[in-house]
Amino acid sequence: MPIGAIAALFFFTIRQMLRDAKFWAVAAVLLLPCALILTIRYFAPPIKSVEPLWEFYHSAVQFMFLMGLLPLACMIYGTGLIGAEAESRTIGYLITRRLRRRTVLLTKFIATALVLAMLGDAALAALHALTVTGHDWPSLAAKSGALADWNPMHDLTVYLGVTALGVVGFLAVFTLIGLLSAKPLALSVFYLVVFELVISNLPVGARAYSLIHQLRVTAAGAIPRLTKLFQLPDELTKRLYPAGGSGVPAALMIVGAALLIAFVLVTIRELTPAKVARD
Amino acid sequence: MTTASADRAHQYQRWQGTLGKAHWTWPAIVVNGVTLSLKHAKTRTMLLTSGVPVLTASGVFYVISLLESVVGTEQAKGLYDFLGAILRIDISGITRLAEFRDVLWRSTFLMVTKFQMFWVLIVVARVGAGLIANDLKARALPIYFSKPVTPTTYLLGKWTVVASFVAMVMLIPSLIALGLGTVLAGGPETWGQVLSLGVDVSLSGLIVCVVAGAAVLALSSITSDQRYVTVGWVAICILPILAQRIINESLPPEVTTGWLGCISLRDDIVVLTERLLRIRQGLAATGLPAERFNQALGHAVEPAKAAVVLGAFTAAAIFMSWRRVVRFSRTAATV
Amino acid sequence: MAVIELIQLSKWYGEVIGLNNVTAEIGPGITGLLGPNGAGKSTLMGLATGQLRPSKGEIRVFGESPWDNPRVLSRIGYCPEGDPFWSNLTGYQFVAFLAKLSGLGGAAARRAATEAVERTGMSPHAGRAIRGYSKGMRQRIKIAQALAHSPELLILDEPFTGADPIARHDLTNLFRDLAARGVNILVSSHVLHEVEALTQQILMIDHGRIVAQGNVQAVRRTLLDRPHAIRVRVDQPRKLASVLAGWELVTSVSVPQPDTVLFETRSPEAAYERLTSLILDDGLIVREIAAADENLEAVFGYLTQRSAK
Amino acid sequence: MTPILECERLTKRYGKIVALKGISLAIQPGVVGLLGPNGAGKSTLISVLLGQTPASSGAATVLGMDIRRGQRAIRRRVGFVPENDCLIPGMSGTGYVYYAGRLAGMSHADAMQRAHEVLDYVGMEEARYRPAEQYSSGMRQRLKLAQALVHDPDVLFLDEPTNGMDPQGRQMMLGLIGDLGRAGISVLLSSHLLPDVERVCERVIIMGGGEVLTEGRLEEMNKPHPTLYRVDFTGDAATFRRRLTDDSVHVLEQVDGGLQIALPEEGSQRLVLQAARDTATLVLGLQPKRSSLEETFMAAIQRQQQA
Repeated sequence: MPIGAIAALFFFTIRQMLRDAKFWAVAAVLLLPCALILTIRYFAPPIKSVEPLWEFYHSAVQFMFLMGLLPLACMIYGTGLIGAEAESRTIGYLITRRLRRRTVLLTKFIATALVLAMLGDAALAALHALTVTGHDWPSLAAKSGALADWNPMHDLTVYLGVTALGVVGFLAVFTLIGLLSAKPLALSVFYLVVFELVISNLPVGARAYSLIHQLRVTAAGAIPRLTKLFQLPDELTKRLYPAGGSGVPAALMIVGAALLIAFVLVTIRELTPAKVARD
Repeated sequence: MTTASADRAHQYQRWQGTLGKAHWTWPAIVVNGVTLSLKHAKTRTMLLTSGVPVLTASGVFYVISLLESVVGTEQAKGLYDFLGAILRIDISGITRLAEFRDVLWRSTFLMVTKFQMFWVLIVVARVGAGLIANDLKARALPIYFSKPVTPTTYLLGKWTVVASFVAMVMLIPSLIALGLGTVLAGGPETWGQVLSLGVDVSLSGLIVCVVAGAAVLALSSITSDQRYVTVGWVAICILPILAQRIINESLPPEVTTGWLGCISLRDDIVVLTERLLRIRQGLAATGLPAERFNQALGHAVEPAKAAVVLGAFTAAAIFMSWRRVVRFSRTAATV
Repeated sequence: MAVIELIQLSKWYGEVIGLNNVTAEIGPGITGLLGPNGAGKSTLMGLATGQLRPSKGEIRVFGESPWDNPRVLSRIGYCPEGDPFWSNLTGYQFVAFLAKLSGLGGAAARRAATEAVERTGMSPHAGRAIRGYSKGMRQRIKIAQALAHSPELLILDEPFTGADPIARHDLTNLFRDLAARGVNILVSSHVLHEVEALTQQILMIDHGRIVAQGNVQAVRRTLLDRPHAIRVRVDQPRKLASVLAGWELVTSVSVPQPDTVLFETRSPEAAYERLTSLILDDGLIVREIAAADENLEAVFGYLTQRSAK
Repeated sequence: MTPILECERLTKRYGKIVALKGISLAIQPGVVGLLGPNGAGKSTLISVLLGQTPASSGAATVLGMDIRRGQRAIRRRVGFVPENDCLIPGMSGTGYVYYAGRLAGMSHADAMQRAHEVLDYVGMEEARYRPAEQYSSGMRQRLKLAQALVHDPDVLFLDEPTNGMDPQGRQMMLGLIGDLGRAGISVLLSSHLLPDVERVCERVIIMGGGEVLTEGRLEEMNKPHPTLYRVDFTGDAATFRRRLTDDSVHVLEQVDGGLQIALPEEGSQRLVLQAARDTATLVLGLQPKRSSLEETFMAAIQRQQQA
């Protein structure tokens, strides 16, 4: 196993990612919720109890961050993992060397996932800090019933893990999409709408195939009260979001399947676009 | 005396014509941009389908005129509900419809403008995103700047391409609907009212052309990859709308009618259109209780503030694209 | 033993033909791959570096298929056509990274990169970002990354495009030096005097078919039906031309410039002999005698015109 | 004849790098070669003269018009063929040249008629109606030349017109350029391919490191040497050499398949032929040593590097 070559490609991918303007555009998009929260806290009248804060925090993380911005960031990077190099024709340098094609793909995937996970967690932490800190906590807790004992730090640690899992999951799926079609944008939007919007809300077994559902199961497993947010009838909630339950194994299965297919595709297909000129 | 020489065609012949003034090349840029876009079948179908909802407006005008002729009878009930559903103005039981016609027509156009925003988003993304980006990617700028074309002429030409497509989506179908409506519904006495409505509709259409054109050109001049421009354009249009919704829900009204209410371009344009079509005054003048029509109106933001935000944004976009194009013309366009 | 073997190799993209049923062996040393634009040169190089898959037939490099095969690929140095770069990297970083990617350790990669940059004359520019490089500098840094990991086979796609005479001069010496030390080189080009300076061993492709292979002179001789052209600069061209027109072994005579006679013959040896005695007997003052089409350009022209018929 | 182009201490700096170091130059009408290694400042000079890049200091006029104030007027009478491809995607050859004409200020009718005229001239047959992306590099080069000629310029700037083209394409392109020169259009041809410059240019300006190193008519730079010759022959080398030295023809060096010799005095080539006939050696070639443009070029560059 050419460890030196793998390490070189790993750190090269990270350095190129951080140097590219695309990274800072994606970072800005991930930090949008924070800007929103800042404006709202500045202008809003002081809150009287924990409930509105709890609801705003979890809906911002669940619906805006995990379901919206994170998949978008993973789409931009996932579809371009191989496509970007092929388009700039620099892919030729990477696949005519010491590393097999699948190793190139895996190394770039892990490097990209690492950077995106850290970026996602940083954005999440910023969101957390801007929402939760700066309140007169004891007086709020006194006036809020069941949520008085809410420990935001515990929820943050859970969400940091869920975000990382989300990044790995979405990036794997979009890497596969990038290899499946020359126009990955259309296919990605189709996947997001069908899997992450429609199927994830159907009361049917197919939910398991949606990453968002698995992320919710993982979060709900560690934060039981979270299910209140999904407004589902009780017996359905218990079946779908069991306390202590976890979507990690199912999510990792999706990741594994996506990567395996991607390995096969990257091995059998020509990645260098052929330049054809005819008289 | 014919100078018959075999390879006459292959001899280089000088040309004695005269070249026009340099500034008059921007129409050529417009014609070129429009024809190139219209070559794509998808763009053509998109343009056709985008006109349909506006033509339904003339259908609404016809229903209004029908209601006037049959007011007080049994059928009126059905027509009231129909108009109420579409215009979200509850006018059931009103008999003196003649004075209402003007405000009802204006409300129809407001509804149409809100709906057409969606089409503007798509059509401008399709035809506008690549206008400068593709020139950069194909390194075609030397063609423009080795000829006596100035950056301003270049930008004016490219902007007019976007403006003409936005006009095809908003302006022209609206004027057609207006024409159809007057033929179907109004007699000669309504022409004065129709003329002023036509002017207001054109003005609001123009605003959309200016803002959309400037925004997409600024984005298109940043990168040579058209896909990033499309994503950027969709983001500029949609994200602020979501943010505005959240702010409107979680902040008190006295804040959200001020500067904080003008975050999204779409909402600003709707506010300006309401002001231009004088809908708020029109509905208030009818004497109907407020709750009957406030659903038809957007969030009550001061139009002046919305206009300032739009103006500032457009000026910034124009300045940015102008600076980028001047830089491209300076460095033989290597991005 | 052949370095690259093509066995009934075909490659097409949709209905456009890249290579058409080609069987050949590219041996050790420097081989010039020649052909007009779009003839199939880049296709062959893409197949040899495992970036393209054969549509039919097989290609073997060092005896194995290069597709996704590090054992073979790590022994190859590939210089692609065009300008594929991560343009934010400096020249040195670009070469060092790719050296590491070829399995060299950190220190070894740095040394190899410095040496490769030095040998391609890019040391003064290695510290700057590739974005600011001129076309010639980009060519040289591309060649540097191809030879940094001291491969046994160099596959160079149009290495001289955009290189100025000095750069070409140095690169030609560099390639000759590498070949002398046992490195096999397959260099494609359509600027013929560049290839001529490098090697006599050529493989000519046109419209995806091999039109000629072997030593230039040998290929030249096979084209016997094509007359040899001889150019003579003399003080009385008209006189010489009229005499030459009388010889039946001369197929055509012309006076392109006021002091030059150009004629074609099927049997060059006899023509040269009679020409020498003619000049001496008639007391003409000759300033120059030269074969007008021995070099590649002419050979190339004949071959591609032949195959175009 | 008034020069088509004059520069007075023209300088151009990109940050620390000085691309043009105070160039003073006057170019007479005709086909002129601008020769120099990569990074010598050729493209920068053309870009400054076209007004695409502002000069840092110094002055220059093209066809008598100042490059700062008369920029648009200059571009109406100058055609430019850029080095890289500059096609507009989705346009046919005819549409592209027509559009270039319109951008130059021509009316619809003039532009359409003239587009077909120049396309005939560059030999673009039916392909002119196909989208230009499908053209081979040779055809693209011809299309670029057509777009530069559409408004009938008096001066044509060509940046590496034959770079990356195969022999047929290069011969065609050089033929067209030569023909333009004869039709009275002045051509400034910037290239690093010496054979091409040798074949088509009357005068050459050699640039290096942002300066003009030498300039002059091509014949002077390319004069055949009166007495130094190279003889290609078949037959017994030793006897031939001995016979040559006996006839006081000085043999300098044996090279593969021939000899470098020095004739005793000009015009004595007969001695070589005589020696050959007497020693049954067949002379295949007798060529004077020409200080080829390449040597002049290399010498100019070396002199500049030492200075």
